Amino acid sequence: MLLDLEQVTLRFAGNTVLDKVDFGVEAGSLASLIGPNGAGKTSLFNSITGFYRPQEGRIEFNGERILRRKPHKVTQFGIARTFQNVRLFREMSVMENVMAGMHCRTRAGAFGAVFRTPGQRAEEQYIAEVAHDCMKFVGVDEYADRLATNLAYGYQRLVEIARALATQPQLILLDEPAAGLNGTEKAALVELIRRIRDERNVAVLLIEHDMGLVMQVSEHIHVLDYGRIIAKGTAEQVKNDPKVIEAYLGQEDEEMAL
Amino acid sequence: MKNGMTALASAVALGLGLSGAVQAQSDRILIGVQVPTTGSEATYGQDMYNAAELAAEELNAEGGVLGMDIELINGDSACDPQQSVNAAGNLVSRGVQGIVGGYCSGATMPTLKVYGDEGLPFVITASNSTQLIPANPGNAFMINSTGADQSKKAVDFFESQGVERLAIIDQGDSYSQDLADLTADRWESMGHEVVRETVNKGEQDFSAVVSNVRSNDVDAVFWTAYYADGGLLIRQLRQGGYRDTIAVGDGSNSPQLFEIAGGAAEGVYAFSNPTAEFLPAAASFIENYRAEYDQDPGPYAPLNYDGLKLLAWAMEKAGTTDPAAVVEALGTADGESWLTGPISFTDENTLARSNFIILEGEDGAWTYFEN
Amino acid sequence: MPAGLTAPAPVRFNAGYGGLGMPALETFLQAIVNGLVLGSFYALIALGYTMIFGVIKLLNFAHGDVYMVGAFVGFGALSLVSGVVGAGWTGLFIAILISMVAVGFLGVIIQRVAYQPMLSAPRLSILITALAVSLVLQNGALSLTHGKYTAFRTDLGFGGFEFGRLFISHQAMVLVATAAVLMIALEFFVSRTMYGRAMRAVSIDKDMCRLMGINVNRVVAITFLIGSALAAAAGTMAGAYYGSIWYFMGFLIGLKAFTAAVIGGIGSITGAMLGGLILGMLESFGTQIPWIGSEWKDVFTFAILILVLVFKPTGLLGKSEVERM
Amino acid sequence: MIDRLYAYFDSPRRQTILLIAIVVLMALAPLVMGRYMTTIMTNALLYVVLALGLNVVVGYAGLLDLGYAAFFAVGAYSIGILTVQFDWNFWLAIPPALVAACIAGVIIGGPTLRLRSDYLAIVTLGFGEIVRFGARNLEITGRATGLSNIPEPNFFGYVISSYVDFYYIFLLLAIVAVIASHRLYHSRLGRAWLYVRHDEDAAEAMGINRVRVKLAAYVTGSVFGAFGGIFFAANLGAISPESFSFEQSVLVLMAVILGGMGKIPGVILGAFIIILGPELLRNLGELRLLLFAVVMLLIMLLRPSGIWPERRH
Repeated sequence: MLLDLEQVTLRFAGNTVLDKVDFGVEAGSLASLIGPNGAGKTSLFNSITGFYRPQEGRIEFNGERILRRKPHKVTQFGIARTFQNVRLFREMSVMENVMAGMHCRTRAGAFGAVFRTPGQRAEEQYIAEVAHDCMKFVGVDEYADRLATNLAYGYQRLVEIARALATQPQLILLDEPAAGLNGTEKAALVELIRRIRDERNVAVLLIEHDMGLVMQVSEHIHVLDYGRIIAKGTAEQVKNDPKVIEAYLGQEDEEMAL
Repeated sequence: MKNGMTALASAVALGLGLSGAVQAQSDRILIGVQVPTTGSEATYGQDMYNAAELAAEELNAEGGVLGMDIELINGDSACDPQQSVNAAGNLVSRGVQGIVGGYCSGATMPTLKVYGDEGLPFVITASNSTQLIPANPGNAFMINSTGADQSKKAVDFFESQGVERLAIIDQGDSYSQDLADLTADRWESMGHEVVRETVNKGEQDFSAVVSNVRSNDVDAVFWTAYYADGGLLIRQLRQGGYRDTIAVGDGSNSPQLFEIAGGAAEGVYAFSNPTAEFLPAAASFIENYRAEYDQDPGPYAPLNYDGLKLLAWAMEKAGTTDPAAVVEALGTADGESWLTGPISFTDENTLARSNFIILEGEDGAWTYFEN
Repeated sequence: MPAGLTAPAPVRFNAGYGGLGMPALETFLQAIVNGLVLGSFYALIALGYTMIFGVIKLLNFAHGDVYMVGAFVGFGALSLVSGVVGAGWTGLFIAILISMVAVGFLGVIIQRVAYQPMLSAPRLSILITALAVSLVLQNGALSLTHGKYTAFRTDLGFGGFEFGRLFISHQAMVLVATAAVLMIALEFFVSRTMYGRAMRAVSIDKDMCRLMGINVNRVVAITFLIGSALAAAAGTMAGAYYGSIWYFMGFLIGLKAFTAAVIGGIGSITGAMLGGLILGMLESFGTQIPWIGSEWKDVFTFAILILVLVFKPTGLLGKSEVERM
Repeated sequence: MIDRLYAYFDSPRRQTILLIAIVVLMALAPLVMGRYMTTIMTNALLYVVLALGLNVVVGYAGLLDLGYAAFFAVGAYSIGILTVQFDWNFWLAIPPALVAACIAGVIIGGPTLRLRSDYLAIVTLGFGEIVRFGARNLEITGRATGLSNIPEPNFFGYVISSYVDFYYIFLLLAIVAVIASHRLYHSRLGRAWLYVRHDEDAAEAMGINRVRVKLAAYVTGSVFGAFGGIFFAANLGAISPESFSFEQSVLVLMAVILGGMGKIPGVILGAFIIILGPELLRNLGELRLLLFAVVMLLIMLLRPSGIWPERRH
């Protein structure tokens, strides 16, 4: 297992948001996390990436304990993420946005910057190269100098993925990457997710409400309800699991359009 | 209106400064007056400026100095070190041939170097911190008695009042801390007890100090800083039930102390440089000052008046405005009596003779207590 | 000359209380009295910080200067009414009321002109705006008064009760009582009236209030009105109590009142009152510690502020903020 | 109009030409300036250094620092104490002064960076005041009188002493500060400051250590401030606590805000306005500070990005 969660419990002011969650993602796999609204999916993401600090349990990544580590540490270990509502550095260029991902893989400081040491210059070059590579990979390289905020929403999502890829992760967490995208864009996204795994050998864990997309790309699906994993398996297995159907029937909205 | 004109004039002067050559015109002598005409001490500063203006007018009416008219330039120090350095640079750039003034010691200190570099004669009329003495490059002369003189006066006074335990309160600035240090050292060396306190400028509540004064059972309180906070302190001491002697240093000898302290300032003693109303020679000065400015001269007016006259005297004596010659002439001041008394200088360019007097607050005004 | 000032020096107690002449009990009681007076000022000002922070999450840097303006308006009002009712207690109470009303509206104007347009701007911008408002008020007063102290004269006298070495002036007692009345009135307003409840609701969730039809803007305006009026009352009382006012009088006390609000837990009204009292007492007793000279008094306060902010930013009664994200 | 002017100078090449022209002009200026004007310009150049330093903290990293004068004080007092109290050579005293400033940066920044921005502002204000109270009450800092007779630096036999010498020293410092600011801005660390300022959470998710990056901003800012303080002390020959008051911090902050946070030319412009403005209006007395305060308020309300704001397409 690349990522391994055991008995993770998270409480907020007395409410149990995650309840003894056992969960795992294998290296180089495509996995999804689904569940009704408020099931705790994003909380689980935040717990993995260090933004929340679960009270109990164990989270390991590559055999390294990452529970309650600071978010930037988790990223350094090799987990990258995107956000549910795109969080780019809006007033900065696409290039600068993607360069952010390289921060944790480089080290020049104030001294190097002020004196333009050879090491620092080589590093800047390296950062630019990787950033270009990542922009090209997701297909936003032609917008490199545009301000992020001036990009169409679909492209902003792509920039966010490029930025996450620039951290050179082994696992990437995508929080509802298809939200707000049209049909064509969704198709391209499916393609991109597959390429991330196939060409870069990066495992992908997805939170997504679009069941069509989930069923299309996922090799493993985990279903979360009321902070508990109620089912896991392949698309077929999950689709027919009575507990899952019951959970989704509880709320009669768009999610039922399996 | 006057302000507007001078603003314009100084803007023009600044422009001239850019083009470099500001030379003094040969038919007049420019003298810089470095006093705080803005800021918290502006009352004193404006007063001192007026006195210098009065002296200049009198000199000019009598035919000027070396046949030339004297013209004053205001170098507002605002009682702030940085501003006063700028002001000093301004005065030097505009070609002054001498400077009178210097009120807040902290603000006077850094200007010593500016005038020292140019070797310009600088008659320091009010600042009297002993810290100024070692920093003096030799071109400055202090015609106000120093803090050392004042502390001696103070100690003698407290001794005569039978004081044993003395509370000394300063305000954490150069002038008042210096006076407090000197007095404390002297008082302790005489085998008495000292309670030291400091209040921070800008603080209104002195209840902590008052409690300490009361709980330490002191026989007298000596406030070494300026009148504005002094008034607050005196008031709160009395409000807090303290009833023994209170004395203040020469930074608090202003009539405004009574405005702020109200009735609480009755019976307070002040060590003071000679103020106009208690100087026998100053009767006509007061009269002229009142006629000109429609108010009473403040405590430092006579000193600044003397400062300008002394500088003029030195120029006459040297027969030139050449700075080095004027500085040398100043050093030879021979104890002739001026408005504030005889002036001659020690090796350190300080006033040879202490000129402190003691005042007492009575019916909302200062009255002469003893010499 | 006020009675009692020329009385002969009281009989001295022999030292024997750790070098202190004054009996420890009296020192202790006097420190409590001093702490109460200081604490009343801090609490009245801290309330403004806390209330304004509650409704718009803004640290109103200008609040200390509102207190200063309150003192000057109170001074002006007293000069006006003293011809009719004299400069005694009646005159002073009228002056306080006038100052509260006038400065209360000044607070609303400040909020409307300077803060309202900035509410959606980055946090840094609105903070700097608040700093700018503070500087405008301060330097405006500086220009009007030429930086001089203005004597605030009243006919209140220096009388008081004396128990041995313990001395409590009449002024101090009235001051503490007035502060208490104002705070009780505020507590009543906040807990019992419609606007008070709306104020609490707005501080919890503004958007929800809008949905429920609460006029959020008006609630914010009323908060500024009350907060500023309390500061004005404190300013006028301080002027009368200490006897002089000047343009810079709001700076230090503003910082300290903010410290008080933080100690009590910013956002909490009871916390602000409690924090004011605690800080007043801390200062009053802290400066009695022999090895902390009075010159370190303000350092002492700042140190408390920093320690509380770093180690318990929610203060005594504040609620912890919602987790990030 | 003005925007077109800025647009014209938006190209890096034109900016470089403009910059070189300004530097040449500034280098020749003392030939025609009187003592007063030179002194004032020296002061303005000092403010350029200070404002660029504060700009790293406020403009780049977005941390409101109301106690910047403290760093300035640490530099000035370190030099003062080492040269006056311990008779050190001026140049030898510079490295320890810089180290002291870095330590001060860590002490002030370290424990406070977890705070929300408005708390941070007030805590830095408190620290600034503590430094000033400390300077005023400690024996080693010369208490209220401060330290005087700070020796004039001797540069390989040449004694740096006249006001013109110091003008050139500060011109050099300002140029170095501009280059350093520029290089920092276009570096990994500079970008990290912007990321953290724009969105802390997203920055952290990118593996950026928020606390460390902010701390780097404080330390960098304090080194700028210390350089200013070191030569400020040498220039005046005497320092006292009142030069490091809250007002000083506010003036430097005003320079940053007037010019436009984050943008180097704007900040330089702001520093000059802050120093030259009051001198031109010297006889306005107290009104000039009011004028500044009103301008600052209007800028925040009407043109929050300053006179010469950061421009991005």
